[in-house]
Amino acid sequence: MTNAVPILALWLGTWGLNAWLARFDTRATRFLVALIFGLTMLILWEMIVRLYDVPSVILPAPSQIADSIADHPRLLWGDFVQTILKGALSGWIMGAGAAVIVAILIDRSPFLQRGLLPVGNFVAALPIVGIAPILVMWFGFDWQSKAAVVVVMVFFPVLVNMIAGLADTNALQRDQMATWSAGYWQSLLKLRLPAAMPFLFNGLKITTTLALIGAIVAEFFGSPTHGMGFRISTAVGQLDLPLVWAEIVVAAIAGSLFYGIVALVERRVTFWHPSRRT
Amino acid sequence: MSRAAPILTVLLAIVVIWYLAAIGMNAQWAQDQAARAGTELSTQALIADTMTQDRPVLPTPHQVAVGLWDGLAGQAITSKRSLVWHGWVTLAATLAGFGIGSAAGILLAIGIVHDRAMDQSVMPWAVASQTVPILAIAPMVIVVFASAGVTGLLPKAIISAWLSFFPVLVGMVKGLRTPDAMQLDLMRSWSASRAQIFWRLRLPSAMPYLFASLKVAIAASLVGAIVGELPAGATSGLGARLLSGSYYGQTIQIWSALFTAAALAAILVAAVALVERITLRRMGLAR
Amino acid sequence: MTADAVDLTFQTADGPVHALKGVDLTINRGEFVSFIGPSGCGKTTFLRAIAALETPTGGSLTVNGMTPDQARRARAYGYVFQAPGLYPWRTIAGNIALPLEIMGFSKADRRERVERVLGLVELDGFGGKYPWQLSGGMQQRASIARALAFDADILLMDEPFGALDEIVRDRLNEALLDLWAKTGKTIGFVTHSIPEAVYLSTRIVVMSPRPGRITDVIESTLPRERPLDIRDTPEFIAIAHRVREGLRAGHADEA
Amino acid sequence: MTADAVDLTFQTADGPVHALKGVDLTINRGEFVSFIGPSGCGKTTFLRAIAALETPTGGSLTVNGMTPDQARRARAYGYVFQAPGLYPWRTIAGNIALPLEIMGFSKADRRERVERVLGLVELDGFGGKYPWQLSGGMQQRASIARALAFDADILLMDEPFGALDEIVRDRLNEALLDLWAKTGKTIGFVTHSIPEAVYLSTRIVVMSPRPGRITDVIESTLPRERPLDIRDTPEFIAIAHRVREGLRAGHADEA
Amino acid sequence: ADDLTLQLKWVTQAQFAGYYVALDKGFYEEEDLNVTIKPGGPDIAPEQVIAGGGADVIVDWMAAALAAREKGLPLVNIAQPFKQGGLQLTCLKETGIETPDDFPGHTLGVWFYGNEYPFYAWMAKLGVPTEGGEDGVTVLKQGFNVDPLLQKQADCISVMTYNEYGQVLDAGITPDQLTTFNYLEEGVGMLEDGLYVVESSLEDPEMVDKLARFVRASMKGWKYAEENPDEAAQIVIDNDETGAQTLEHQQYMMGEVAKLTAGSDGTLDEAAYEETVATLLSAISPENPAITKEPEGAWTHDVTDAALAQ
Ligand SMILES: Nc1ncnc2c1ncn2[C@@H]1O[C@H](COP(=O)(O)OP(=O)(O)OP(=O)(O)O)[C@@H](O)[C@H]1O
Ligand SMILES: Nc1ncnc2c1ncn2[C@@H]1O[C@H](COP(=O)(O)OP(=O)(O)OP(=O)(O)O)[C@@H](O)[C@H]1O
Ligand SMILES: Cc1ncc(C[n+]2csc(CCO)c2C)c(N)n1
Ligand SMILES: [Mg+2]
Ligand SMILES: [Mg+2]
Repeated sequence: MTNAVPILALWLGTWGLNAWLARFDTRATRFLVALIFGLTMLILWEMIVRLYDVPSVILPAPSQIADSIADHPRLLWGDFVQTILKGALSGWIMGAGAAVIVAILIDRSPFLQRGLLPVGNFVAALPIVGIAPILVMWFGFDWQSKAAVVVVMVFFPVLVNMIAGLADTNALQRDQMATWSAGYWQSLLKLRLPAAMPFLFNGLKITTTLALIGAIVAEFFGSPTHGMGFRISTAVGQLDLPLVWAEIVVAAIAGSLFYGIVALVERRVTFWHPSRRT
Repeated sequence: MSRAAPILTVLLAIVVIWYLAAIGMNAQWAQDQAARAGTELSTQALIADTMTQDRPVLPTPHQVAVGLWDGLAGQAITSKRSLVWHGWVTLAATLAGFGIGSAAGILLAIGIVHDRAMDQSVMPWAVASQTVPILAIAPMVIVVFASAGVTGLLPKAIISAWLSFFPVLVGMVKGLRTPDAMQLDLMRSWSASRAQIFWRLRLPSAMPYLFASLKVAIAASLVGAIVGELPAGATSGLGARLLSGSYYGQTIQIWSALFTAAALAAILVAAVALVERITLRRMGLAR
Repeated sequence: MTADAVDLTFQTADGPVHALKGVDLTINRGEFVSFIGPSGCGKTTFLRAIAALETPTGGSLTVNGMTPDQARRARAYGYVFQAPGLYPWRTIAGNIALPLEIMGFSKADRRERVERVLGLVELDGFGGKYPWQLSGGMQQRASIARALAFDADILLMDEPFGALDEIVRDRLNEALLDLWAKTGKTIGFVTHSIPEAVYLSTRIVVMSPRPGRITDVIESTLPRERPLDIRDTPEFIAIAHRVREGLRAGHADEA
Repeated sequence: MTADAVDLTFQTADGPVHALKGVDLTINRGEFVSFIGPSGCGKTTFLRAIAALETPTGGSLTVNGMTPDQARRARAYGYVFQAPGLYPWRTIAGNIALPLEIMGFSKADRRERVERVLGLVELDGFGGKYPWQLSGGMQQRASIARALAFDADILLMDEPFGALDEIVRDRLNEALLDLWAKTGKTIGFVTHSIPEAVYLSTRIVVMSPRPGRITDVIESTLPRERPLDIRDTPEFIAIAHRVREGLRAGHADEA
Repeated sequence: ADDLTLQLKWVTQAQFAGYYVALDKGFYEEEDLNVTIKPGGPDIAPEQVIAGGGADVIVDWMAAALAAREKGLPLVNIAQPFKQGGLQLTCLKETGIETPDDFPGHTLGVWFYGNEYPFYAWMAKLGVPTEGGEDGVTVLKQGFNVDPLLQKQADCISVMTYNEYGQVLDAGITPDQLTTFNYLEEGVGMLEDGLYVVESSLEDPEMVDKLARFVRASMKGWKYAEENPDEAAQIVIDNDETGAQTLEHQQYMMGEVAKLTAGSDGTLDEAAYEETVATLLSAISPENPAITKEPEGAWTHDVTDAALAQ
């Protein structure tokens, strides 16, 4: 019970600090607040692990994880390249690109839309843990099968968002195009694509994290002897939990960066959207 | 009729492509077998063989259909071989996880919209939380809960909630922030309290966003429940079926479980959509 | 433009709405026709039908001997909508250039036209701003500029000057008359202001709601050349009076 | 209400915008003050500052001896925005009842008030419709009704009658004057129509843009009782003329 | 009755028939035990479960258990029902692999999750690099099943005699089309399924007694299963909650597992233990970090002695 006192005290103290900092609301303080929150979490974690003697094969302390990261920089980098750059990123680009193109194609045909979307929703609901072994069987053990898993995961969320986006023009805007007698490609290029951007980016943002999870999880079902999923599963087998968590940390950082970059591009592209103007 | 026609057409196209793919992908094995036996296969025999293999690379639609029928209707629903039974096990965890996840997402969103410190500290970490490969930590979650004496439905539900809270959080934050400046200014000019602004403006405007993300979340909950079943000892549930199917190389069993899972997801999403329609109509938002 | 017994009924959840019923009207080339009437009497609907944005449910409508849809394809219309409807991702200049791009004007031509119409609506120097950076009145003027930029034969304007103050409004009225005189366009113009209608038009169509129909058509006897102070002449006041009476009659129906 | 050297500057990406600069004005209780001026001159901004929806960057502003924010908390304001801003998920009656719910009026009281103000803006029978089922003018009237429903001391109206035709506008003008006479509210009113400003107000504030400031304040010498045909009296015309001159001067600055 | 939880290393199958038979036939009950059997799976690490207190006894491979011991989780072998090892590497003859010397240039499927130690020890012994290339082998992390061999994605795959090997045969490939290497025969054998507890359990005499009763009943189960393979297979099927197992396959498995447990009374063979440790120590590498020094106290005969004393 006495152990809980410093934990609670730390929590309340930093929360108060954050509440005060948040009032300034500048770019720097915003960063600081997120940072302090994260650091608090880490320190709390360390305190809990130490004060309650949690065995490291169950939950290693942040300090042990940090040591592990420092010990294996090349290993982690190699896994990062294999899983994130080769598997997740290439799959994401192919999946999202294909989805955008297909969305534009079937946007012309209400028939296809009515037919494909329900089927697409059904396919999107197929759990990855089921798809991954099949795709590994089809596409082999290297990153290609991981990219395939990512393509499947990314395709439909982006497709659905893109189709919704292409439809998100108001009657007035369409009427204007009609009075100017704009052709299909003209109104696509000048009206519907720009109008679709906020939706598209919504889909792209959601799928950044999906892409990472897909690439890592697919490695559980067969892989060469490197990659983050491979490392996580073997390290669990070897009870090297600090290494497992080191990989998770890399995944989280890569994922947040990936998300952040897409969000930044979104900010650039959809600067005109009401949610961005304030 | 007119609504079914496009879907049926697309389905037909998929089935045709599927059969072709099955022939193509299973042919290798048939030929290898023939070569090992030292015989030649006629094209016809080859095609026939590709559709009747026990462990095909890609089972044909009718093989999957038979597997599904057998799993769904061919067994007493309490039988361990019944897909209905396994589906039910998964459904229970899904619903529990969905409940926990959406409640957490909504509450966090409310906090984020109303408290700047919360907005700035929680949001970046919520994003980071979703990049943690759930399959990697699921076993640990199960172990940690088990060591705390919690077993059964709850650990699975927690994993499922982990996946479903994020879409709800993002959608709800966006939704609660949709009221435009003028609508908020009106409330301010009436000196409405935060609670009043929430109940009378933010919440109603967030409804369409809420439902859109609930639909994503319930599908995510299902995936979470299935993922959570794998390390729970792979005993029952659709996840266990998928896994044991792939462990014993029974492709048909995998595909049947997969389709059951997808159908379950479709039904759940449709159920949310129904609630959405009713609610929005009640609110006068459906035109 | 000839309308012959045009009917237009909207099917809504609580029964049909007769937005237009038995509308007969002929507008000759080069005329300036104003539409006036209580809100909901079908002014917007009629303008939209002319521009092929709505399809009449009865009667016939021809424009220059073509169907409205053919005329639309021939890019005969410049339409100023009741709301500005600018695209938020384009600057004001970009918005005005948009129909020009669609119709394939050259880059140099586009630039020159954008400059000219911006001047016409007194927005010089605002070309680089985004729509949400302007006040409501400025946005409305930008949307007028957009409709003027490509020199359509027929100009349809739905309450274009609603959000402007009297001074600017007067100036723009003058500019519009000027443009009309120089180019001989056919103009359909919806307004709620009786003096504006009288000042601008060769003919004033008074409409009345439920069902939407034409209750009066007033020929203006004013000369084509109209200085602003023509509004103090007895002739002007007489016409304005007739319009007001027509309007009032429409409102009386209502009660 | 006292404004003393009020400044208000917006920081935008391309430099500061001086929406208000050195605005001095005192409005006494029970006055009816109109604001008129070219678009972008800061009328909306000033009204918003009074209602504590913007915070001045300089000078001081007090309302009934309180800060605007305190007055807002005391629910002193009824505000009609330039756009109707009705909540789409509530019926017209529900929209009007909303501020009443927030301020804790009883159910019976709410119903009675909703009925009364609906009548005032001539929308009897439309209480059960949703906003998108009404034409633009009707929506604007509903939003006026909403601001009237709870009897705030201070009524701030930003171009409330912009989308209405002359006849309805006249009737609503009369109704507003009537209401003002009966209740003795303080009213701030933005309009682009000179006759409207003159007809309604005890004082007319003429504003001018870049930077937004007051260029003229015209005291009306008209009696409080004003039949509609007062608009043909020489006194009225004289005041209107002064306002027009003031406006024109503001525009001249611009060029 | 005393409660006891057993965590298996893998899903319910005849590999663990002895325990299920003991449960089903009431052998545990006779010893006044109330045993719960938790099936495992590919991402269950039994070592983690026992560390978290989720089980009292686990079934584990010795290499993994010793590795866990070095990682600070003091596992102790209390009994060794499997005398022989069933782990093999199976290759398609048509790929030209006849002897271990043929490996270089080929692709081999290996199980990880702590099952990779024997493989790396063997490769170290052969002096074959595992980074691919002309004179090395390319290693794949093999998934759950034998597909990589059937799909020719790998030239050799890991199999258990009692399970995957049967699946390969079931798939229509005959034994003479295969080259099979048994790790034991290659001299890199390691003890497979043994029973492990955490050291602290052994400090409590009551617990030792409980474990002794458990081992006794379990071994009785094993012997019964060896003698009645078909009944044992049926018991396994009845206990499989996934409903995915087929009786045929479990009968095959029972037959093969019986060969591995034959002749074991549960007592750990010290010589076999020494061989396991020696093999592990001979091949320390980054891929094979099982142990780096001679373990101490990693096994005890106390429990089996007590169990057999009666
Ligand atoms: N899409 C629609 N569906 C149903 N009814 C409609 C639709 N558009 C217009 N109406 C109805 O048709 C009638 C005429 O509408 P219209 O917009 O033409 O009026 P208006 O004369 O332009 O009015 P205002 O001066 O307020 O703009 C109204 O009663 C309106 O409610
Ligand atoms: N949020 C804002 N950010 C930046 N500039 C603003 C903002 N709001 C108003 N402005 C600028 O302040 C000035 C005054 O605007 P305001 O809306 O008060 O004008 P107005 O007199 O109401 O015009 P109108 O008659 O067109 O409604 C304008 O130049 C406008 O562009
Ligand atoms: C991921 C994965 N790991 C191991 C095995 C093989 N396997 C089945 S039982 C067993 C021994 C456990 O006592 C082993 C190693 C597999 N099929 N998949
Ligand atoms: Mg209209
Ligand atoms: Mg304004």
